[in-house]
Formats: sequence, structure tokens, C-alpha cells
Amino acid sequence: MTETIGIWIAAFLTLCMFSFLYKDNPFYKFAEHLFVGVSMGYYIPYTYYNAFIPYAYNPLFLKKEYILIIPFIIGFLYWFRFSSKYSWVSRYPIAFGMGMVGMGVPMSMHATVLVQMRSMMLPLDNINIILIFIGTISILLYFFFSKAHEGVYGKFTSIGIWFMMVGFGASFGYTVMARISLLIGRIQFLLGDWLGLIK
Amino acid sequence: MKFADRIQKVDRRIIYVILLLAVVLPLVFRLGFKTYTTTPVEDLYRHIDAAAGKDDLAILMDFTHDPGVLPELYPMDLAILRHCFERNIKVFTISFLPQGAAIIQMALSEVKEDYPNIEANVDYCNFGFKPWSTKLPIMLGMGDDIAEAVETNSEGLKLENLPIMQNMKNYDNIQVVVEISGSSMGQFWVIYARAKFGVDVAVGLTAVMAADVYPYLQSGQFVGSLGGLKGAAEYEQLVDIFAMNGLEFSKKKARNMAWVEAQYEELPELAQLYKYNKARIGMDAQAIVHVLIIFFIILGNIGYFLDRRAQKKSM
Amino acid sequence: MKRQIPLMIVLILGLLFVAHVFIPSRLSTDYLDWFMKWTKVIGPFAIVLGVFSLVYVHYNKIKRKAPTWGYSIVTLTALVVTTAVGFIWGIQEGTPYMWIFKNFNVPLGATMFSLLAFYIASAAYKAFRARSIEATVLLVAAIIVMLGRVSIGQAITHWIPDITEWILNVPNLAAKRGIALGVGLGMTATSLKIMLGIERSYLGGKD
Amino acid sequence: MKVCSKFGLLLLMFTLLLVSSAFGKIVPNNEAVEGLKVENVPHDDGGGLMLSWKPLPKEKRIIEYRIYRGYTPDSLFYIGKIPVDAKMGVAADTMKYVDQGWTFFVDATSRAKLKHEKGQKKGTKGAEVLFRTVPRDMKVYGPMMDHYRILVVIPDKEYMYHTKMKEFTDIDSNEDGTVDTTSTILAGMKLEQLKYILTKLTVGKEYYYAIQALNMNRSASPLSEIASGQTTDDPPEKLKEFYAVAVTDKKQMQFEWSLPVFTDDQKQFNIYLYDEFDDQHLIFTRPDAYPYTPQTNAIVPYDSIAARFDAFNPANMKWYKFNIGEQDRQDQETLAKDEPIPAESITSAILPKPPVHFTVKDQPNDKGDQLQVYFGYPYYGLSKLTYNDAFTKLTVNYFISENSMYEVTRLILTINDTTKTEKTEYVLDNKLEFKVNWDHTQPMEIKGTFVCKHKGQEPLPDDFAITHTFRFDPEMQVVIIDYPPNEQMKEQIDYYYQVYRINHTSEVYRYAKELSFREREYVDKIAYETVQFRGTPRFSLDKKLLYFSTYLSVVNYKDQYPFYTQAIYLDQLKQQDEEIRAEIAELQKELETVTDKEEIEKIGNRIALYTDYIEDKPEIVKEANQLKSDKERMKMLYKAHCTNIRSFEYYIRKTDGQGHFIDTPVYTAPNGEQYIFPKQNWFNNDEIITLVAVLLFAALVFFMIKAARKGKRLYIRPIAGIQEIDNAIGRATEMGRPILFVPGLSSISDVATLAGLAILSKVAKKAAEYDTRILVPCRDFIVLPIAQEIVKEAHYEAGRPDTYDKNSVFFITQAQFAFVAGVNGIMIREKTATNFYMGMFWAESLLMTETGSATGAIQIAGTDAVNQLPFFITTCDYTLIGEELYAASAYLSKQPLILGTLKAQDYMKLLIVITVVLGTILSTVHLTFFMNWFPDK
Repeated sequence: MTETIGIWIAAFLTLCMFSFLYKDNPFYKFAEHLFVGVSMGYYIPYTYYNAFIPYAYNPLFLKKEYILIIPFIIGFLYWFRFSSKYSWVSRYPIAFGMGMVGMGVPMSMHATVLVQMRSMMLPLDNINIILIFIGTISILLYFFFSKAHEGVYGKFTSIGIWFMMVGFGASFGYTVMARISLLIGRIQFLLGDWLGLIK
Repeated sequence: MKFADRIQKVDRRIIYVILLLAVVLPLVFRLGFKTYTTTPVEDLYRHIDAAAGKDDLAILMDFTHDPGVLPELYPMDLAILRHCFERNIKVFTISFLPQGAAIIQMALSEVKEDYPNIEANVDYCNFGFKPWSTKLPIMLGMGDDIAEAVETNSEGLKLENLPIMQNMKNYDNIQVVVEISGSSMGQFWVIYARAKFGVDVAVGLTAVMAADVYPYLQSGQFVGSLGGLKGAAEYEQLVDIFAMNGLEFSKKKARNMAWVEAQYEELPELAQLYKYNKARIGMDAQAIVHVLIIFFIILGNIGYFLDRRAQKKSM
Repeated sequence: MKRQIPLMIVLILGLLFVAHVFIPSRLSTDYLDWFMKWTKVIGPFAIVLGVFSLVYVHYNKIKRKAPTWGYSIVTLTALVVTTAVGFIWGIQEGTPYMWIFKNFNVPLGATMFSLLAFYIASAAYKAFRARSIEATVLLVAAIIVMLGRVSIGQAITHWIPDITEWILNVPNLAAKRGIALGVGLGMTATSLKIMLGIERSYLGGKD
Repeated sequence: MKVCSKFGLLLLMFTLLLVSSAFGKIVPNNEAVEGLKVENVPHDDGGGLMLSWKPLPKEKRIIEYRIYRGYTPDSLFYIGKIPVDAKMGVAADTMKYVDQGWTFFVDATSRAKLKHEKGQKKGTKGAEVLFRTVPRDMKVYGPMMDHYRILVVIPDKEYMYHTKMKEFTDIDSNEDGTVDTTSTILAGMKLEQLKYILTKLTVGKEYYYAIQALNMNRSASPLSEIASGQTTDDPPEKLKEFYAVAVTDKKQMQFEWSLPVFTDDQKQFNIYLYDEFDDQHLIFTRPDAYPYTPQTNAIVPYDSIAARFDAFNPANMKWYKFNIGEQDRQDQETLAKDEPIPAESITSAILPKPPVHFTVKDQPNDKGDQLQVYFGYPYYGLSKLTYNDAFTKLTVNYFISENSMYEVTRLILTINDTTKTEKTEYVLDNKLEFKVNWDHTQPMEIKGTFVCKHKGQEPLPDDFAITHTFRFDPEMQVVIIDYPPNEQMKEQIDYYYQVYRINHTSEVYRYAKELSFREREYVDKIAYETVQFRGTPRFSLDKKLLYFSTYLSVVNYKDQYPFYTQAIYLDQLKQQDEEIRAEIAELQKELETVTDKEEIEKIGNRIALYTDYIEDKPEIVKEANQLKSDKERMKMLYKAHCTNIRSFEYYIRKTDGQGHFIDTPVYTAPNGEQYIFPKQNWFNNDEIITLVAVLLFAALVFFMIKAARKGKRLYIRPIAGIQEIDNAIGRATEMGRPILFVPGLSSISDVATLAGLAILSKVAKKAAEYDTRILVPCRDFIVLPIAQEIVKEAHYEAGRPDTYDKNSVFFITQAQFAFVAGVNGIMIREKTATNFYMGMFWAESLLMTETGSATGAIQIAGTDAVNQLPFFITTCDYTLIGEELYAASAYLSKQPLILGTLKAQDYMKLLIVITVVLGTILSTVHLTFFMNWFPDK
């Protein structure tokens, strides 16, 4: 019975969502607002049980690691956001979390710049590698902002645009394909497993 | 002028209905397009098929996927299992996701229905769900001793006491590891199992991920791959034309479309079941929708250009 | 106090993190462990901001009787009930909380995803315009790839799958690489800017 | 008022619906689990019981089976569950749960009080007996510890420095009425100081179990029968394999066997020789390495056999038979073979050649928890061969195994066809193409040689080459490699390597790793010591303390005391020493009175032993005991403990698994040291290039900012999307409709979000100037207040603080699609004229832009999400691609600081282009050193 109610609710909500394809309507609005509320409501107990209890409450109050009082207080400082006078206090926890960016400096230099540079330095011994090389260099120059795209230089950078567009086209095609297979899968399940229309 | 206007102003709901029809109709009325098989899929089929009838070789299927990607991956699960049960190939199944365990159960019981002689723990063994954190110890440990690394099957039985394990020791007895997932899990198998123990690894992936495995296929780190519904459809076809007709794999024949057509004529009833054609039927729908969308793009743009020309003229 | 100290915190922690990358020693990994431990304590408090903001917006709508305020009642009710249910009966499998998740969240989210195909179809017709030569190239490449991934493409000519593969392996690779390099450099620069206090918009406000 | 009542009504309805559906007892869960059986686990150490029961039918919609255990039938505690998929149920006839090994018992985060399990109906079976998990209340868990084996895991720091010493005096009355008093000093600790306590079943005890099943509503089934079972310590299992080999010229026997499954209570392996009269002689014992894996092979010289079996004569080898027994701690033994087996006689020529250059070294650039073990010359294998239709082109996919002694820089491959083409691979990209002249009906050979960077070792032998064979299979249409293998490959494939190690506080080697014939290097992880393990503690209910033994192992002292231990308290040490001195004094007194020569010698020996114990101590212990403070002393001892427990000796055994094996000697470092200790490093040399790049970049930023501050004009080329921003805002003003600005869906730590916010501040300012409403929906609640501040600030800057509406920047939800649903609703209801999407987007991008295009809004997007860019480009009027988004924020702000960094970024890019061009030219002319400076992952 719970299950049946569940399936009916799910079906009803699915229809509400699909009704948006026809046009914006009260059913869609209802489902949309419900979705917003339920999903936020889902996060609160989830965070409480899976983050607050094991990482904050247990170590401080049960394991008696009193040093954790400090981050506990820093966490509370977030709440000053609601005071118009003291809202600057909430910058402290934000700043603490931002400390991580220090790692981003060398890490992104290493992982996304230097590693990519190495993979570009292959010997130019076949046409595809030469094309990749030209493509990458011209895209890099396309994103070089200190020189206007004019003359020969402009022509070269526009090669970059062409490469990018072909690349984007490929990922476009792939994404379209993936979305459609998702829909097909859904309809196969609906028609086959639920309604039994196809076998 | 009027035509262009009309094209531009088609109600979107009509488009939605056309799309829906383009998906539903091919699913209900089978079109039966023949698939062209490709090398990565053939390679995987050949690799698995080479273990046919051997009791000291098995394939290991890793179902590390969740229900979200089932539409694309489930037909692969079924096709490979059917291939193995039909050709008497031993199968191990494992999953490092809790949801994967349920998928294994579902796939095994669905295929087993049609193969009453296939017995659990004799012809196949389901290792079940193993926690994500044990993934590395298990992958590495199987190089030494599968029974020791995996310990128990999904029913909690000790592996070394099971009949299927009598001739199985380590990766030497694993013909190929088939990783079916919507993530880059396959690369873990390459790094930890292939590089160290030389076991062959293949992957079944969602279409979006498929493009990322080309370098691995080219370097031979993956012996084969199934990419999305298309890969599954190709595998289904190979199982139909070879395994279901009791034939050994031959690439020459697989590429001969006339021969393939002929094989379809003599298929047993079992192969006609919807569940074993799911990927091919899905691919038919996919092909239709692709063509439809291309048609939409072209038509939409014709309208756009006519419109623009008209605007230019009027200026 | 209002601005300098937070900036100092970011600078000091940031420099330590830079050092962490270059120093493999145990002290350095202990620092990371410490930071992670504290961040995990601080993290959960932030959710209150979201809840408060959501309640505030909808409460205001209801109070002001703004148009469609009735739906705000739906949102708030759903929020209160889901949260209460989670706290009263727990969040394990089989509780009303999970029941709500399975029968409300999952179908709503999944439906949203499957709507994407419909949007693509209508966008294909109405929005994907060859506005410029670049966009035309994009669309042509997309069409080739879409054909190349289904059997119809192969049936037309075996060139289509071959070209698809070439597009994926050559121009696509070059494009991804070029963009990733620039983005990576941008990320390095932004991280540096934040660390040095040049970029401070994340703090908000001027004082 | 009306609002409140409406709200209340809805709340009520919603709750009623939920409560009625969730707890309406819709699927009655009124059947108890049946057929519960508890059986002993065979071959184990007596610490395992196996439960089995019949699962309930699928219709019951069970989601989990909960297992309860106790040592009396009247109080059972929850110990674990088996989750089940409610819809699919359990396919098998029986379900199993094995209660075995160390499982969690209690720690400081366990529940506070003893609590009955929920959902037990009064009057029904099991209403009183079921409890939830063991609470952290010592009154409950303390006495329970007597009925289980207990293992306590204690963080090192707590154990070393934060314990309370306490002396216990035990009085044992003997049968003859005398009393023995023994006093023990123990270390007292609170539960919260421990990591956790683990438990395991003890031998020969009866335990009680019951099962309860929960259905989808979490309502519990009636309790099953309470079944019980007794743990028994069984004899060990039979070993599956055993091989005996006599190497005649080396005058030794070699044995190899397989490992048992249960090693927990194993004591040793015994190898027996049966002579011609079938008499059994024990010739070798191999102690276990618990809790590590022991060696599974042994070399026994003829001499040592003769020492145990006088009549041993190698000439009679053909008469002798051999067997192996596995013996557990209760001295039960099982022989592997029903019939003893004869030995295979060979000469050492048949044995494999040992690996060359076996070395163990500290792993560089780590935190000091790894050692490098490597050996041998490099190896290459073929992973795949592909060909063209005419068999004139062959693509070879290879892989290389190298080690840090021989780093392969080039691979030279030659195909043994008529052309004998030789190809050199300069960049090792695992792929090489050949033009061949191959009659593909015949097998073919490929030969590979290496060019290596060898570090301080002798170069590769000139003739060192590896040859593989391959043939074409016409039916499969593939090339098959090394099947069958040639002579050289056969010698490789048949063997594998076992790495053994021993640390400096133990007496037996333990197995570290098996390496296949392809591998040449192994990085051994030597984890840092963080915890101590102790057995069942005493406890005191009034002090709420648990008491543990106080000894810490320090070193393997002179091999006589492999585990030389020291008490952790100085006072305890002094007390001990005093007791021993008193004992010596007493013995000396006794010595004066006795006359019997034998007795004198006996007492003399005891005195010597005791004196030795006091005098003869490892240097480090002596030194530490000089210190006055307990803490200082412990610091020193603990350091020694950590060093010795993490220093290892290594050797490698090359074997075929059947007794044909050969060992390398134990590795000796150039400084003569055999115990190798992993050192921690203070700089990661692999990251030098990163450091250089970061410094270079930082310097560029510094100079460019300086230049910008001086007022130097920094040129930035026009970016199409940016120039359209003004027009777009103007359009909205003309139409009198609001502007929508979505700052992406990611968090504040995402660069794209920051760039989006920077653009927001400019857009908001313009909008404020034109007096146009701007709507900013946020998904992240940290982004939200920041966006609010930014918009507020923009209004102030534009001189229009009055028009700022706090509600125009708002939070929707965290859920991705719910957020999009919300944004779409806004577009339609508010009829926004201009939509900005600046930041990070995922799959939802098209949903928004399509709706936007349907409402006829001008749309400007900017993101660095490559997969979403195509959709933006085709559906939006203007799109900032990748870096253009970052540049736009700088371009708009015109602040010297930000412009300066953008410039620095630009010049860095130029530098990258130059470097890459240079590197490519160099590698094209086969100079790969330059590209090898850069990291490859």
C-alpha cells in the first residue's frame, strides 16, 4: 500500500513535470515548489547525521577533543550573516575554507598546464599530430588577449576557432546522443517494465 | 516568405509529439536494422569466446554501475551473460557499489530463466557487493589468490569450498576482466590488475565515456570495449549470429553482411526475446531520432535563412 | 578586523598549502589532515545560511501576498515536513524520510533529466542556428558525429564513422587541450589572486 | 492569520498522509524468521560461528535482517545486519552470516545507556532480551569483556604519555593453604582515549543468536528462535600443495607449499622425513609470522637434516619420503598429504638464475613511508599487434617494465622479416609502426634492445635483448603473441618473484609481495606507527578507567630477545630492578648455605641470568633510563620503537611455486647496513619544474601589477560578448523588463563562479544606473550572501541605494534540477528581457537557455565547462568561451591589480607557446631530454 501510494505520487509528479512541455501551469508550479522544498528538507537531516554528528559532535563531546571548540566557534560565525551590523564576522569561516586555494596554485600549474605541455611536445611525425599541434597552438593564441586579431596573426587565430568549433561539434553530437539514449531507456522501462506494452 | 514564416513558427509541442513518436514507434514495431560490428566489440567477443567450455578459465564481470545508467549498460550485462551461459563459459561477478549487487542479481536471474542447466557456484559465481574501500586489496589480491582476496560470495559462502573454484587460482585463470560502468573504473583495473599481473581488461561504458577510452584501446591496455547502446547492440548481434547458432567466432564472417543476414534467419526462439534485443531495438530508435534531429536542425536553419534573406530584402 | 584578518588567514593558510605541495614530509601531511578535520567541523554550519535564506524568501512572499504566494506555502510545508520526518524517524532505509526521497526527489529529478531530450529536439529546431560560419562548422561536425554513431551512418558510407573517429581524435583533442591549458592557467592565476588578496569578491562588501 | 491557518492545514494533511502510509501496518510483518542454525566454522581458530536461516518470502518486503548475539540467552545485543533489496528479495534458500574475526565492540561514540531494541511488543517473545548496540557504559561493557577475546586499539600518543599508573595486587590461594601475592603495574586510560575496542568469540564457549527482520516500514518481525552454538578449535586444514626437491650439488633440500586459508591461530609448519622403515623424523619447523603472512618455502641443508636424523644419508634419497604438517597454537596438527611424497632430485643447473642487482632503497620524494625494492634488467612485452589488409604495415603496441636503476630512454625493435627493418622509439608512447614484408602464414620474431640511463650500475650487457614470437590466426583474423613462447620467454613466464622482509623487532621473515615475471620494481609501503594493540584490560568502575599492560617492544636485541620490551614507567622499572636485586641478594645468601655442586651451579646460573637482565641492556635503553622524566624517557624509547619496527631487511626469491627456487642474499646497503629505514624528504624533487613555473608566473604577476599601478596602459583586445553587455542591459531598460543573472551552479571555490561574480558587479551597477531590476538566483548558500553584498554595493556605487531590493538576490535550492525548474519559472513569470549565465554549468544549461530563447530574451553566456559550451554557442546570442570569461571580468573591472594579472597570464601563455614549439622541434629531431623535464601525470 505504501508502495502503491508511492508509485502514484511518483507518477503524478512525473506528469506534473512533463506538463511543462505543454506550457507553464499550476501543476508544474506545484511540483517545482514541492521539489525545492523537499530537496532542501532532504539536505538538512542528511547533513546533520552524516556530517555534523560524526565530524563535529562526536569528536568534540564524546571523544573530548576540546581543541575542536575552535572550529566549532568558527562554524557558528557563519550565522552572523543574518545580522546587518556584524555580517563581516561570517567572513572568517569563508576565509578559512578559502585557504585551500594555496594548493590550487601549484596543483593546477602541474596538472593542467605542465602535463598538457608535455603531451603537446610529441615528435611531429604524422599528419594528425601536426594538425593537433597547429590546432592547440592556434587556440592558445586565440586566447592571447594582448594583440588584436588582425592580419596574418588574425588568420592564424581564426584557425583556432575552427578547431574549437569542430571539437565542440563532436561533444555536442555526443551529448545529444547520450540524452536521447537516456530518454529511450526511460521509455523502454515505461513501456516494457511498467505497462508491458512491448515484449 | 510564407513558407519560411510557417517553418519558424511551428509549435514546439508538435516537435515534442514527433520526437515521442520517433522514440516509441521503433520500440513497439521492430525495424530490425542490422548492426555493423566494430573491432573493439569483436575483440571482446573473441576474447570471451576463447574461454568456451574450459573449466580453468573464467571471465570476471565488474558491475560497478548504478540504476542511473542501466538503460545503456543493462543490455550489455545481459548479452555477455547470455554469451557465457550459451557457450559454457564460467563467470564471476562482482560489484563495488551496493546498488550494483542488486543489478547483478537481476541480470543473473533474468538470463538464468532461459538456461535451466546453469547452476550457481558451479557455472558461475556471484561475489556480490564488496565495499569501495576494499577495491584495491581485492584487485591486487586476486593476482595471488582469488579465493583469499574475495573471501566470500554473495551468499556469504567461503569461495575455496565452491565447486567452480576448484580449478581457479588467480588472474591466470581469468580470461578477461570486463568492467561495466559509467565511470573510469576500468582504468583502475588497468593500473592495478593489468600492469602488475598482465590480466586482460575490457570495458563496457556509457556512450559519453566511450570517446575517452580510444587511447587505451589503441595501446592495447583494453582488449576491447562496448560503447553505449551501440556497443551492446553489436554484442547482441555477435551472440546471435555465432553463439546462438553454435558457431566459433570469425571476424571474416562477422563483417560479411550477407552472411549475417542469413544467420538471422535461423535463430532459435530464445534469441527473439525482447530482453535479448533491447539494445538493437533501442539503437533503431536512436538512429531514427538522430536522423530526426538532424532533419530538425536543417529545416530550422532553412527557415532561418529564408527569413534572414527576406529581412535583408525588405531593408 | 573586518577585512584584513580574513585576508591574512587566507594568505597564511594558502602559503602553507603551497608549501604542502612541494614538501612531502610527514609534517606537511599532518597539516593537511588538520585542515581537513577542522573544515569538516565548520562545514555543516553553512547549511543554516541556505535554509534561512529559503525560508526568508518564501516567508516574505507569503507575507506580502506576492503573486503565486500560495506555492511558497507548498515549499515551506515540504521543507518543514521532510526535515521533521528526518529528525523524528531517522534517515535509514525504510523510514518515511527515505520514502519521501524515493517517491518525490528521485522521480522529479529523473523526469527533469529525461526532459532534456525533448528540449534538445525543440532546440534543434528553434535554437540551433547557424548564426555564423563558426556555428555552421559546429553544427556540421555535430551532424557527422551523430550519424557516425548509428548504423545509418555506416550504411550511407563507411567514411562517416571514420571521419567521426578522426574528429574525436584530432580536432576534438586539440580543442580540449587548448582550452584546458588556458583554463588551467586561469585557475592558477585566480588561486594566486585569492591567496594574495587581489581577488576578494568572495568576501563580499567593501568595508 | 489566514496564511498561518492555510500553512497549518497543509502541514497537517501532509503529515497525516505520511504517517498513515508509513505506519499503517500495511504489509503485516508477523512471521518470524525460521530455521536459524548456528554452526562452528571449520578449520578456524575457534573464533567463528556461522549462522544460517530461511529468508522470509518476497512479499514481506524485507529490507534488512538484523542479527543479535549474547553469551546468555536473556540478553542479546545487536551486532550487524544484512541489507536486502525489498523488491527482489533473496533468491537463495538460506541466508548466511558469519560471525568471525575482529568486529567492533565499543568506543567513546557508542550510545550512552543500555537500551532495549525498538519495536518489541510487550508480551511477545524477545520483548525483554533484545538490546541495541553495546553502550559506552562501563557497567555494561566491562563485565562483557570476560566472555570474548578483546583487542584494544590505542593511539600511540595517548598510550605513551597520558596514562595513569596503578599497582594491582592479586592474591591466589594455593591448595596447600599458602597464598601467593603477585603485584602488577598497569596503565590506566579512559574509554575516550582509546580508538576503539574490538571483539572476537572465544574458544569453547556457547553463544546465543537471534534474528529479526525489518520490512519496508521498518516494522520488525517477531523474534526468531534463539539458537546457540559452541565455538570449537578445529585442527588446521590440509595444505593443498607441497613439493620437495633435493638439490644434490648444493647439498640441500628445498620445500615449497601453499598457504592455508586460516592463518590466525597457526603456530608453525613442520616438515617430516620418512625413512625406509617409514619412521617419521621432524627435520624442519617454520614458525608463523602472525599477524603477517609467513614464508611458504624453506631451504634445509643436508647437515641440518643430519643433525636431527642421525642416519640421514643423501645417497638414500630415493628411499625417503616427505610430508608437511600445519600445527596450530593448541598443538593440533594436520598433515598435507595422505601419503608422503618422494623428493625430486635435481642439480642446481635446473634452478632459475637469481635476479641481478637486487637493491632496496629509500623511496625519494615521499613522506617517509615507502621503500623501493628493485632488481633485474628492463623488460618489454607486446600488448597488441595490428596489421593492414595487405600485411605490409604492422602496428606494435608494447609496454616497458623498468626500475630506477635502469631507466629506459629508447627502445630499438627489429622485425625478423626479409627487410630486417630496425626502428628506434625515442618517445616511449607504447606504439610503433613498421613497414613489413611478412608471409603471414608463418610465425615471425621481433627483437628488442634498450638504451638505458643506468644510475651507478654497470651498463646493460651488449647482447641483452628480448625476443618475442607472434603468428597470425586466419580464422580469428588476429595476431597471437608468445603462444607458444620461445625458449627465452619460457624461462621468464614460468617463474615469479616473492619479496620477503623482516623488521628489527621480530624473529621471522614475512611475505611482502609477489611480483610477476614482468615486474622489475616494487614500492613497499611502510606505514607510520600510529596505534598500539593490547589485550583484555582490567577495569575500575568507580574510576571509570581501563588498565593495560605497560610494556613497549623496543628492538631485536642480539637476536636473543627478538622483542626486547621496556616498561613505560620509570617507577615501575625501578621497582622491578629492586625486586630482581633483592632476588639476587637472596640467591647469593642461599649460595653460601648450599654445598651440593649441582645446586651451586644451578643457583650460579640463575644469578648470572638475573644480573644479565639488569646489566646487559641495549644502549638506547640504558641511555633512556638515565633520564629523570617519564615523558623524556618515553620520547626516546618510542622513537627507538618506531625506528626499529619500521626498519626492514629484504631478500627476493625467484620461484615456480613447485620447489624450484633460488634466493638473492639479504640486501646490504653500501654503508654495510642491512636494516633499511624509510626516510622522510623535505622537498619533492619531481616538482622542481612546477616550482619554477609557479615562481616565474608569480614574478610576472608582480611586475605586471607594478606596471599597471604606475599607470602604464595595458592593452586588451576587444571581446565580442563583453561589448554586447551594455546593449543587452539597455534593451531590458527599454522594454521595462528585469534582467536575470545566473552566477553558475558551482561553489565559491570554483574560478568560474568568481569570474561570474566579478561580471555580476559590473552588470548590477549598470542595471542600477538604468534603474532596471536585476534578479540573481543562487544555488550555493555561500555564493548567496556574497552575491547579495555585490549587488548592494553596486547600487550604492551607482548612487541608487534606494532601489536595492534585498529579495532580488535569492537562494532557490541546492538540488541541480530543482534549481533549474526554479530559474525557468522565473524567466517565464517575470518575462526577463536579458539573461546572463556566467559561471559553471552542467547538464542543466540547455534547459535554461532553451526556455530563455523561447521567451525571446537576449542571452549572453560565459563558462569554462567544455561540455556545455556547444549548447551555449548554438542557443545564446553571445558566448564567452573558457578563458574569455576570466578575461571579461578583468576587462570590465579595469582595476590595475586584476588587469595586471590578466596580462601576466597572457605573457605566461606566450611563454608556454614558445616552450612548446621549442620542445616539439627538439623532440622531432629526437632530443627528448627537454620534454622529459615536464611531468607526464
